[in-house]
Amino acid sequence: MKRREFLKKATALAATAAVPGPSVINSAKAQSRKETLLIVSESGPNNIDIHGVGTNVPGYEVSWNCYDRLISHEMKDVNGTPYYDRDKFKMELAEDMNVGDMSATFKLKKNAKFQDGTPVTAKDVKWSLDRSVSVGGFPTFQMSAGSLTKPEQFVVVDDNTFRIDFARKDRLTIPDVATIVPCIINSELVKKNATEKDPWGLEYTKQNTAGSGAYKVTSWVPGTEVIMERNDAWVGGKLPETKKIIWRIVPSAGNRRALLERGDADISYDLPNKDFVELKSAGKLSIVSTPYSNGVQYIGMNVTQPPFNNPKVRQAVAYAIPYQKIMDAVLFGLAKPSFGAAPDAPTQVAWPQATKYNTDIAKAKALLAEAGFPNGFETTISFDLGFAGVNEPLCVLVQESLAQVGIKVSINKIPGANWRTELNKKTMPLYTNVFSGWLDYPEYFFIWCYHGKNSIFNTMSYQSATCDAFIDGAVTAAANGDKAKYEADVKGMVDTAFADMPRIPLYQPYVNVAMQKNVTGYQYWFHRRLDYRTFVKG
Amino acid sequence: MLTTIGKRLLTVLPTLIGVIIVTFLLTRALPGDPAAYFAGPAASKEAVEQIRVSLGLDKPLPEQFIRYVKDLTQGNLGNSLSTGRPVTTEIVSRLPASAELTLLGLILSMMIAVPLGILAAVKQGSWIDHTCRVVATAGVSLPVFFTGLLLVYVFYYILGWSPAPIGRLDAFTSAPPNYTGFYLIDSLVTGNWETFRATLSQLILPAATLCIFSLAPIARMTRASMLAVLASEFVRTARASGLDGRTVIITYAFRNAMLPVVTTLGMVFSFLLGANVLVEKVFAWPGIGSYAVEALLQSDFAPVQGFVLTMAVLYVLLNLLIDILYGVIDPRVRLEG
Amino acid sequence: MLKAPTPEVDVGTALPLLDIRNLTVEFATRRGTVQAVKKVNITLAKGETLGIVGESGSGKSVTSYAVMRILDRAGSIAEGSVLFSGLDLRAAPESEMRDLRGREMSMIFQSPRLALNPIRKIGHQIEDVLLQHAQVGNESVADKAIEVLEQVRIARPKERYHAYPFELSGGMCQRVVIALALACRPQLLIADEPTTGLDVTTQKAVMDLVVELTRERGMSTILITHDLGLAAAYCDKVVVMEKGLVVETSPSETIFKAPAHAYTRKLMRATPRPGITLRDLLPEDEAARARPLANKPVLADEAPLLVVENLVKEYPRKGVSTSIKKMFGTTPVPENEVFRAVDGISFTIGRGESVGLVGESGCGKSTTSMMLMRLIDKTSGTIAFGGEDIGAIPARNFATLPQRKKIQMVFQDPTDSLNPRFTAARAIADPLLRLSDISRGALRAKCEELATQVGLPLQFLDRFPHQLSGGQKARVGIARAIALKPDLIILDEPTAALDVSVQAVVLNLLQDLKDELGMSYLFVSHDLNVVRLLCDRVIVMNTGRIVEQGPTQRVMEAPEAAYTRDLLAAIPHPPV
Amino acid sequence: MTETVTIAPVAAPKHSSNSVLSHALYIMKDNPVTGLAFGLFALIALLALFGPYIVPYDPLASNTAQALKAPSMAHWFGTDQLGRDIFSRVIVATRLDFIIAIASVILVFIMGGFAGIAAGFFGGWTDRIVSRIADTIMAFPLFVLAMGIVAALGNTVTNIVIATAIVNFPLYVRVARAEANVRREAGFVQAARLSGNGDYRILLAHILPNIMPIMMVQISLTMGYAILNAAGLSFIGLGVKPPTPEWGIMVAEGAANIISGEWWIALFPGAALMIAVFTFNLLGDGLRDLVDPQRRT
Repeated sequence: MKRREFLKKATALAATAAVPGPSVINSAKAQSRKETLLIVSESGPNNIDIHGVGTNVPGYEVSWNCYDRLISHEMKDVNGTPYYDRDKFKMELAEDMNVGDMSATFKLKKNAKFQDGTPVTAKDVKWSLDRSVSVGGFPTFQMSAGSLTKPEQFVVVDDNTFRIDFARKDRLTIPDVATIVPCIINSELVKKNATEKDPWGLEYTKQNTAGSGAYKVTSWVPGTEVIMERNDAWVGGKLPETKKIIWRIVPSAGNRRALLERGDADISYDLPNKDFVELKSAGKLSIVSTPYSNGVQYIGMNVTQPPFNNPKVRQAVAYAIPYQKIMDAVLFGLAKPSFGAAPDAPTQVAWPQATKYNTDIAKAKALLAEAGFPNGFETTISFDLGFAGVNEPLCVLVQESLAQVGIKVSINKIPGANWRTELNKKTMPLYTNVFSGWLDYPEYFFIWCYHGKNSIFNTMSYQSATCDAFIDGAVTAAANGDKAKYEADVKGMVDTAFADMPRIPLYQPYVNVAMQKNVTGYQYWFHRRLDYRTFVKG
Repeated sequence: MLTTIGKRLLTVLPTLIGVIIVTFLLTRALPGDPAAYFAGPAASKEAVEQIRVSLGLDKPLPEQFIRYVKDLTQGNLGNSLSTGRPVTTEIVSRLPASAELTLLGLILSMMIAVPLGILAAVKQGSWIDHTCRVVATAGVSLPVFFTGLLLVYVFYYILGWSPAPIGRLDAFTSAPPNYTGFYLIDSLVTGNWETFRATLSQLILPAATLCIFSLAPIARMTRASMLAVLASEFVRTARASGLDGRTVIITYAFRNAMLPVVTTLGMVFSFLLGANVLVEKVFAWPGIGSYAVEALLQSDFAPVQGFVLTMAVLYVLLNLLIDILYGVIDPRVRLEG
Repeated sequence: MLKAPTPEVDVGTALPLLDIRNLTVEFATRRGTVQAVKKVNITLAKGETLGIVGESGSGKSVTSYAVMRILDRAGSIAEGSVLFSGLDLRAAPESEMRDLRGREMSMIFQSPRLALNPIRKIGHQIEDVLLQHAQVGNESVADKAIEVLEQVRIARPKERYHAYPFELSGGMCQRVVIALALACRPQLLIADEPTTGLDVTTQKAVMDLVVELTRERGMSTILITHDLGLAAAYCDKVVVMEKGLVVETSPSETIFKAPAHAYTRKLMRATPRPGITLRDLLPEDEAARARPLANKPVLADEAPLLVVENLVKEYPRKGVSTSIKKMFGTTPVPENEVFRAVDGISFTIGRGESVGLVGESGCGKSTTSMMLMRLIDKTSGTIAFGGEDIGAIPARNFATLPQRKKIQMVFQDPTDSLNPRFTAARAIADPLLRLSDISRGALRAKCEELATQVGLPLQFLDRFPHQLSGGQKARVGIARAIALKPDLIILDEPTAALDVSVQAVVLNLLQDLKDELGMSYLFVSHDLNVVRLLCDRVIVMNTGRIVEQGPTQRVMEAPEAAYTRDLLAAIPHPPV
Repeated sequence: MTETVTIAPVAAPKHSSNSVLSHALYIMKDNPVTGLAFGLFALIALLALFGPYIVPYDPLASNTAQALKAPSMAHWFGTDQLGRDIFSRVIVATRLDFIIAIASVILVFIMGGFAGIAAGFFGGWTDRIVSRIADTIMAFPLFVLAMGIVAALGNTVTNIVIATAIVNFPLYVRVARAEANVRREAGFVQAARLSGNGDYRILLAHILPNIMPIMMVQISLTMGYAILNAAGLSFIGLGVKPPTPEWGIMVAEGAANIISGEWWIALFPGAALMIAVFTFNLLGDGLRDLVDPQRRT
């Protein structure tokens, strides 16, 4: 004890005695430091336009903060954290939205200006939405999720009025307009920089912001830092308090933690669970942890190949997963379990929800024997190395546990770059992954992950006529507002999925954000990235 | 002299051609599918194919290679898929960061290892000799990333003597105007002492990491060649002529002993460039090494090829420099060249 | 021979310049402490020239290093004292020793090229010494250095001042080393084998220079050498050492006339000199036991074994330009870039004949022997061996042909020519295994037979080279060469690396083997005294050409070529 | 390789091995650091052989109740995130790391050593081609080349070994070439030719055994480098497959925990790794002393 005390003192002494090192900010810098937010994260954007080819998730964050959409979401309070409200919209570039039976009309804010000073017109809005449904790849795909597929759906009524015509009744259409993708772009500016080969000016927006958003990128060194400055003429909401955002990429998690603990960084995004738990108990920082909306970490099985084409085998595996060990040792308790519901608990009209599976080696063995594998078999479990911090210990635990029922598993690490390729091939027998949808509706999740039309996220190649019927039913019922049918269908698809068990839900992961105590204003968004506009540094 | 250099450069051409071919084949052998990667998370098969065509990856390998070489002759290293910028631009902007770090590490290492090696040789068999050997060897026995993390832990996290490991400058100091790209030099030239100090304080830990790693080979070589030279007849003659210890060791022994040390420097540099990759990752250094690693892991061909080619050219130039230096030290080589 | 009376020598009365008393030097080795020098007493008067003579391991060099206090770190003075002008050098602090070295006592070493810093201009090296001992100020030091170079008879000293050692010949380097040693006009010069490795003509010039310079300055000199003849020719007094002990100290006139110690006598006898036979080299008792030399005349009418005609070997001059041209193979190498190491020589060797090939280093004698051995290819000419032109067979292929058996070689350096990882038996067996059809079972017996033949005790057969002495290694090399009963053996300076007493035995052995097996010898050597003893005929080479050839007797006594006369004149003649 | 000749009947070989042994003992006494290195090497070799049989816990068995425990009597080196016993893992990892080191050295010796000897001995085109290949490899930043190879071929132990071997190829070529070149004109090689040995026999039976001692030095240095290389690859995610215990990957995984206070996760495997590399490096120096004829007084 005494020795500890001494060490602490010595350290403190050393810290204060240290020469006015660079970590001590001199007074000239202090003011700018106060108005600047220093954010550190593991990786940075590769493209600052969400419409770009292969823009990564950090790139979405830039887009979110530097561009406006017509509408956005209101906030509600969930366990003390501001959390976006799925069902309540607020105006951003639009000052008014009028949703009709088969169309929606938007009035634009008259004083809205792009960052170069040109006013935002309905023409820009149409060009932007045309762009998002036309460039292909992810943006077009996301728009189609809300049945927004053709430029003809977007109509300029007058300079300040814009209309979206619905292709069909779809309750996801309006929420889709509030996602990151349909951002409003300065069409004249981009067209000036477009070429014949690149009619949408993707090359220009890859490096430059051309929006009306609250921030603009003033410097971007890929893999190193992004510097954003406030757009003082922003009309999309209350003017942000923070004048400047410095986003530094620090690949080493340990260093990020050190930066936070020493007070050199203001915010660290995506902290490992372990650090989160420890920092929380240390109490020096304010820390927010929120479960992914509509997201699940799961173990998938390829149902087209033996032995996983046998539902009994899949159930056996589900009984052999060391759920609680994963919760404790891998996640440090920081996740919402998707297992172990009481045997008599009714199925809910919600997603994600817990399965009734628990770790039960005896039952797993019995099921395996029934399936004709009394001595187990050999297989390979794959995971994305980009998320090795969670995936690796998780797979090791799974491997160990499956060995108890005779299933010999070898672990295959796949570098992040290849992960998608491998996933798309749909040949991996056993793997773990996360899926989460921006639009927080059960049927939205199921269309992607369980429907027999076999989207790329149905990584198990699961085909079930029963399940498809429930999913299609739920989509139609939602569009028609038939609540009873909707609820029955949702329950039906969940029950089918849990009985067939092509993928074993493990838990809902948490987004962890750590901030200095003087930083407030964090909000949880469906895209899970940071919204700089509400941050306040005291 | 110039013709000698010209001839020398001619002989390295096969090496560079070899590097270009090997790199090309190696990057094509990487398992990732850049088209799938860049098509985004939800792209259809058609979209992936479309991107493949736009990247030219649907063509047979020889055709891709010819295209690559053609671009190369025009000084075009291609575009990085992940950052979307021309590789040439990226390398030009990142190379100084890596070069500044590696060179400082190497200089630091030589400043310590060479005297250490001399001391060990002069006091051969003494406890000083053994200590030098153990210390230098211990340095090279630790993985560089581990050394780097330990240094950060001790000097930044615990003691707070060193600035945050977030790159070449802390977030609130602005970079000096770009003359050479070496912040130390640029800030000195413009007389910006604050930036100079900030740069230096950011450089110290990563440079020390590299230095620790390269102590052993330099010290070992210095010791060995000093021992050989100290046992030589001309040193005995110098001693027998009553020259004082300093003259014997510096003017007579050391200058001769430097010859093999200078030749190993090229090799040490090559090793350091490799180690640099890991150090840059630990210290969030915006250098060329971390750039190449990221690109390699993303199967982003162009930056990897550009990086390797740049390093090969650098290596060749460095060896040329070493040869010239060798000629300066050793009159025998000068005459033959 | 050049000895002038030296009146200033006053042995015994005045204080000696150097007084070594009871000196014992020890070396720490892995086998414990070894005494390299045991209770040695030597005195040297002012102006006196003293020779220390002994074979390798006698402690003669160690004694001089102890005087200079430049023993390496394993060695130390265990006992005794060294007084220099009355000053106890053993007790002197290192700084004082440093002051003395170079200023009061200097040393010159064997292999002059290695003794100079290879990357420093020789002028600067001399300046280093001058400045160290404050002989001259900074401004005039260059002039002084040039003056010193002039004194050692270096032509164009102003240019040579800027030269590097590699730009100078061996003899020239030794002059620079002497200049270095004498720059500060010391009282004592220790010359440690100063002429070993130099050609006889150069050797003489260097020795004469040393004697002249030291005489005119009234310096004392210690000459350390293995060559009794050299010592006797240049020294006032000779100290003979054996195994760390001084066995005899005498004035040089008396030492040849009346050697007191048995070892001195043995050394003296073993030194080749005119007017003796091979057997006279051996100690008296052994010589008596040896059988008389056969005197088989060579049959003149018999066809010669080896006929060499117009043999030429050219080398391209080394340089980057040629190697690049060679790499691309386009332009032929121009004429002037070619160096002719052997320039059209012709000679014959008869069956049973022993021919000497003599010349100074670089004369082409080694290249010739390598071509005859078919280790390298000739450029042109023929080598007819037993009527067949073996010169036409590429060297690469020759190794495995049956003709290989007929020509063998004994190498200059017995250590270098034995594979360090083969035992003596394995080395002797190697040619038998490769080129004869001897059965495995008979191999050992054959090796033992050969060992007996060359006088190698059988217990040495299973030793590795580093466990054998020089003489034993030489015997292994000879046994290997005769294993296949060749017709011709080329002896490439087979005794150059051996002590004289061992040389005497080996030379006799070679003679006996030749008589016994009826082989022919081509004896390559620089030592005319040795050639005289062993060869029937002698060929003298210079710059790639044969300048003279004929019966040994005739060439030695009535040389026709001026070059031969120079060679003969340069041999040091002990005062017998 | 060397033809064994059955002509040694008596106690002579014993004499020679004795002298090697006594020389080794002398070197060790003369240089305590080398003695230490030889001792540590023996320890590492023993652990590689018997490690898996003496460890107190199954190195793969998780025990989440005991996760992240500091060193104690029950767990000498503490436990990792999954509650596995770090002491057991460190000990068991010795074998794999030793195998990686040895295998890559053998591979590179066969490739680089022989290529280098041939280049040095034959000269000419053989030399030109081998040297060009070595130069080309050398012009790569070596670690990046190793990374590229492992990334392209897949991250298995075999590929890590291959990558390490390729990266070290130029060093072996250099050393072997220089040594063979020096001996090309040596007396004993000429003598071997006179004895009727062809080129290849001279290469294998005469030159190779003579340069082995110097190659041994290179070999021991490479062994250390192989382990470091594997650790570096682990750090960027290209190491061996989990849950196989391997020092490099344990350090890489534990490195993230240093700042949060669980120093033992990285420290112990790091120390083991360092000791092993350290031993191999010092062994190189020791072997050099052992084979250096100048030291054979």
